[in-house]
Amino acid sequence: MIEQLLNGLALGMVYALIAVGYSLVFGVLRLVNFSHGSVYAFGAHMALFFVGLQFGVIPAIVFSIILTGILDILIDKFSLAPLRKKKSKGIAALITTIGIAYIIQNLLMIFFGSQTKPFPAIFDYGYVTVLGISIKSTQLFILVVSLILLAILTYVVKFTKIGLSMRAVEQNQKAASLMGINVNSVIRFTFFLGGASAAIAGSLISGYYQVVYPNMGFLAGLKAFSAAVLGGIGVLYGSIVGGLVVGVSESYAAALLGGSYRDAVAFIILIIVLLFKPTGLFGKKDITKV
Amino acid sequence: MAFLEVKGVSKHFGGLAAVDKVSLEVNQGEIISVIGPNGAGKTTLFNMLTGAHALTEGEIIFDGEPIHNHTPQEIVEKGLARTFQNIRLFPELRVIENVLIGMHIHTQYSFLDILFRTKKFRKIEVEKHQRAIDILDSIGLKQQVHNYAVNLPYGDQRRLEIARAISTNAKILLLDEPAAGMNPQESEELLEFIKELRDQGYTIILIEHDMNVVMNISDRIVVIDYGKKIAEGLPEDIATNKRVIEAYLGRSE
Amino acid sequence: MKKRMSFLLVFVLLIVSFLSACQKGSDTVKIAVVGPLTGDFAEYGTGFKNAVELMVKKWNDEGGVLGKEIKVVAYDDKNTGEEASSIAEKIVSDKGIIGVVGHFASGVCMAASPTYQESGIVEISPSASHPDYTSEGDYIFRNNTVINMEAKVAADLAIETLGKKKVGILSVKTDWGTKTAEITKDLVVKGGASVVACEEVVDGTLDFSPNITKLNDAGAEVIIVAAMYNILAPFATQYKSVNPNIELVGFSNAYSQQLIELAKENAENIHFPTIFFHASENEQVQQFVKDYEEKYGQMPSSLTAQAYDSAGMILTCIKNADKVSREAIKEELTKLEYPGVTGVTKYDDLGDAIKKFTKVKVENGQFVEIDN
Amino acid sequence: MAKKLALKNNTIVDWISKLRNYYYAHKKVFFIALAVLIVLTPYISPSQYILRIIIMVGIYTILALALGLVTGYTGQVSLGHASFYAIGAYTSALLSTHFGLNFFITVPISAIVAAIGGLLLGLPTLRLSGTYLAIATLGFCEVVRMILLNWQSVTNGPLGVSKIPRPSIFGYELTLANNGLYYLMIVLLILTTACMIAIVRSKMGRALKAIREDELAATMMGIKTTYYKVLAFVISAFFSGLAGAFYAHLIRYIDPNTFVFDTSIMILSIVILGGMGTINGMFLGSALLVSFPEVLRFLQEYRFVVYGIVLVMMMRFRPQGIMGGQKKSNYQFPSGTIMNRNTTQTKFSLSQENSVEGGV
Repeated sequence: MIEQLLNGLALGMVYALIAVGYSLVFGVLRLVNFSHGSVYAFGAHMALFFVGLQFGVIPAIVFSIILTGILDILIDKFSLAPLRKKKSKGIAALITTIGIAYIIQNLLMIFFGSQTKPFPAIFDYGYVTVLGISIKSTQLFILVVSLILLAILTYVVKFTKIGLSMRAVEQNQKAASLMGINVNSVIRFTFFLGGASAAIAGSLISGYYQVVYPNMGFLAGLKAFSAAVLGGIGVLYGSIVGGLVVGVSESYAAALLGGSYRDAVAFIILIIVLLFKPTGLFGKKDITKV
Repeated sequence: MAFLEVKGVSKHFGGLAAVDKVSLEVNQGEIISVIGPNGAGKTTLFNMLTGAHALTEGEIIFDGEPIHNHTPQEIVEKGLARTFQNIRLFPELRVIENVLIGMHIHTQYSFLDILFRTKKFRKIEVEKHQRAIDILDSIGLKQQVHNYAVNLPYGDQRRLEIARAISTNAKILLLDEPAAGMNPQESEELLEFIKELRDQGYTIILIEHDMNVVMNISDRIVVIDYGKKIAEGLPEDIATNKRVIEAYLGRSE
Repeated sequence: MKKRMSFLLVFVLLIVSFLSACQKGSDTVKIAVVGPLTGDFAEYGTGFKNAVELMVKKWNDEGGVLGKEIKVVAYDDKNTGEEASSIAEKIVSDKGIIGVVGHFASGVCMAASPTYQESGIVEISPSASHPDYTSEGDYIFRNNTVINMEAKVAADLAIETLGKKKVGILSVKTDWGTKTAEITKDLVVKGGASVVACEEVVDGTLDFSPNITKLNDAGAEVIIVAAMYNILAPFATQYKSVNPNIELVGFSNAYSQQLIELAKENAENIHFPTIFFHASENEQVQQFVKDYEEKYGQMPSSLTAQAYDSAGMILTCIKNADKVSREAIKEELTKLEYPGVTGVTKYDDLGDAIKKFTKVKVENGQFVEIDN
Repeated sequence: MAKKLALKNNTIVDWISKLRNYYYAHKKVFFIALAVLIVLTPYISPSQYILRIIIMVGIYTILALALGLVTGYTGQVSLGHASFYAIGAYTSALLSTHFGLNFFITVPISAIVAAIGGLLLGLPTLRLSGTYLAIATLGFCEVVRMILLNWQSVTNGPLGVSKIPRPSIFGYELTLANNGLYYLMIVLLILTTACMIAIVRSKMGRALKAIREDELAATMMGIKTTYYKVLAFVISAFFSGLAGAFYAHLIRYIDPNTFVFDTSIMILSIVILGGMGTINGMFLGSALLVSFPEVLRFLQEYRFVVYGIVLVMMMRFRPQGIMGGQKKSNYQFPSGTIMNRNTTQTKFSLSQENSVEGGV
């Protein structure tokens, strides 16, 4: 059963990396970014594109991170910022992100074709024994890389100036702008982080399964979102814990109940969390003043 | 037995006692003003009266029945309606609809009446619309009937909020700073309007900062500072009361 | 007026009817090809379209059929039943169209076939495999392997050719996958081997480790995989990293170039029953593969080849019946023996094609025929 | 580019509002003409293909009206309405194929089963608000789809349910050819529209709108907000189930992949494009978005990119939808209200109010 746990952890780490994107954007804008799943798929395809141009796997991933980060900035700049300026209702932004998801996903299908395409394995040296447990090198790579990246992300948010302004904007946009914080550029930076983490997740998962296809974002996005909600949306380390829980429970469900219950597990967790503790494990209740 | 009895009510937010053992009595047909510096706990008191906040301790008896810690819906049904410090109308609904929503609790027809549009349904709808027009006519908003609440000028929005409170058939009206942001001419009209309400038999509790309005309309004044009731009495006594002046103008050490 | 309707419903009604006024053309004959051109299965729909266009070009170069030029009308049904049945209505009402090659997934075919049957136009699906698809009516045919025949060959491959006794089964949870797994199970037991474990996965799954662990622990020596290449390839890769000498048997719809591209060396020694073998010495197949690669730049898969033959059959029926009528095509099809790239096709009274299978396996990156 | 876009754009917006006002001004004439046209449509439509599209427009209008009650009027975003659509379709399909029950028995049952589904989803989740509710409904829809896929013994799993019988009245089968299905759809559409209008123009409709505008103020006015939110969900699920049942008998084969996330988003886009908090907006929205893929079939793979762009543009330049937002026309008083009644006695005294109640 140890093997299932390892599978779950590796899968969970990837979900965590995507979930972080949801949490960052939700924290700052109180908005669920539905296009995040397709941005994750975009990141994977960009990495594939650069690998195709005979770049090494790692440089390809770096290019993809930058490009996807820029894509997320453009998404905010051209479709979400105007809505913020117009103070339009929350639902308008929600539907906009769904529209963007349709655009990105179908453009990927047009330019890359809908076939399942091969992606080179990353760091694949068969089995490695660590502390007595034999673990696939690719799994180990994902665990290590994700932990490092999530650590960097937490450091940026917790200890840097830009991190401080991000948290300020999260608490109260108006007050933050009064304190001289350029709210829009903070939001843009948050979107960049979101896009970058999605690109990393996309590349890692593609390297792990060595497969890329345009619709990979939809289901992974939804599961990552339920991980974000489980951990407490808006709370960074919450997404990591949430991701791991969803990843592990999915693997065990697949092992015990059978492959066809794998996707249902994530949604059942989501609904249970929403019913009993909508703010999630680590979330905080925001009280609405009369 | 007074019309409304508030006995030793408190509200603690964590350690802070926003309202600390306040008691007061209101008789039918009276106008009571509740004054005090900002953050003294006036609005919190209103929230406790209307069921928005649960009480930490104390009791509220209205017309002989306890209403503390009841749901806002039950309290409105008993006849205690309020307006809000920062106007909370239904912005994208028409003026007439705002008033009709106030009548929601007294519009007695069933879901089946709605579905089959029975005679009873149509009779009650006409009646409610008729009453809504009368109320709007009485506060001079009749020509705005078709307009949307958000488009009204500030003064009209304040009055629409009061009209909405009236339409709930309330016996006691809790007006939270109705004159806030009004020019002298508008607050003068408001004064007249509140006097008319009192003449029609309404009991009114007012939170207000405009001393001109408070001094010449209130039967009695209650002063609250840091959540405690520091004075109560006729307008003249309150104007000369040392502790009240201190509360407003600050301690002279 | 109790009911309130928007006048704009009328307004839209006009633009829709205006725009799709059907073009009448007397001296052309139209064949419709329908499949997913967008969405997850776009590659299969596009494969159908390419194959039918290639066949029609071949006939047009030889003067069309009965002197009439043949035109191809392609539709995208996004692989959903709702769009498929709307398109079916559109095809049926366009008198110029005399035959339909299409719909991809069985469910989608079955959503559209009542319409084709009611108005009497032949529908040949190159890929539908749902058992009661052809029972919809006498106009409904398929140029695809019938599950129990193909499963028989797959079982033989696993038991006779590979000589394994302990068989595992992995199936994708679609109508085809579930049905195939069921039938294969009985055939394996009848063939004298034992089914040690059965695993089901949802389409689009990538992580097979739980299923592999179970199959491997059950001691499976060969896995029969009832799924497309997008599942067979990653499954092969992941299983071989756990148990390098596992044997795998796929089905004809996973027989495509993408499988080798995706699984690379892990595709070695995977065995297939197939009715289309692109490297067979048959001259007609060589020609088709050459033309297809020339025009579209990739090797045709078995489903594409089956679409190619379907178009071929419709045109041959017109020639045999010597008149262009939907009714005639149906009559001729039941009598037809069509030597195509996917072997000789002959229809039973239900509309299913009885096909001869060739056994194939992957050897150093190539599909190679095995003499059974 | 943005400036030019804005310029081009408010010409569109003017064009839309001019059209809208023209429509409101001549309401009577339109409806009579429309009624006549609806009855004759099957005979004047050039092909059954067009008729089928119109039937699909009708089905999606019913779905939009149902979702409109929850999202348009009560302001609760639901991303999982395809689940009630699916429950309705499967219940009717299974009942008619296994027990051979007639359409006119299975449809009400399916609608009620869907309504129960609405209650199951509504009760626990309506404590949530905004984004959390949207995600919970989305989770619910995926779970329903998983059940349909895996509960093989009942729903036949991925094999779906085939050979669903056509509706029939006393043995006379309604099919597309004899326009029976078309008129059946019109009947269901009229039923749904009438119910929705009745609900909207009553104290319940006003209560729902109050919840949308300011839930706290609504509570303070004595409205039991949770009760009305759940009721809106149940009614909405009922009519979605109705549409699902009709769809099953129209298409005669359903499988779990017919009711996916895209379907829920399609219904939501119709509600938003047409105009939240309107009835006729639903007809317009579904007419446009259902015929959109058919009319733009020539776009092939670019169709859904354009579809996404429409959503984004709509939200940016006209979020209230085409028919939504503040109307120029007057509020419709119930017939019999006298506008300027010269009330002799004083205006609204407590005592006077009671006499009016008693007097009439």
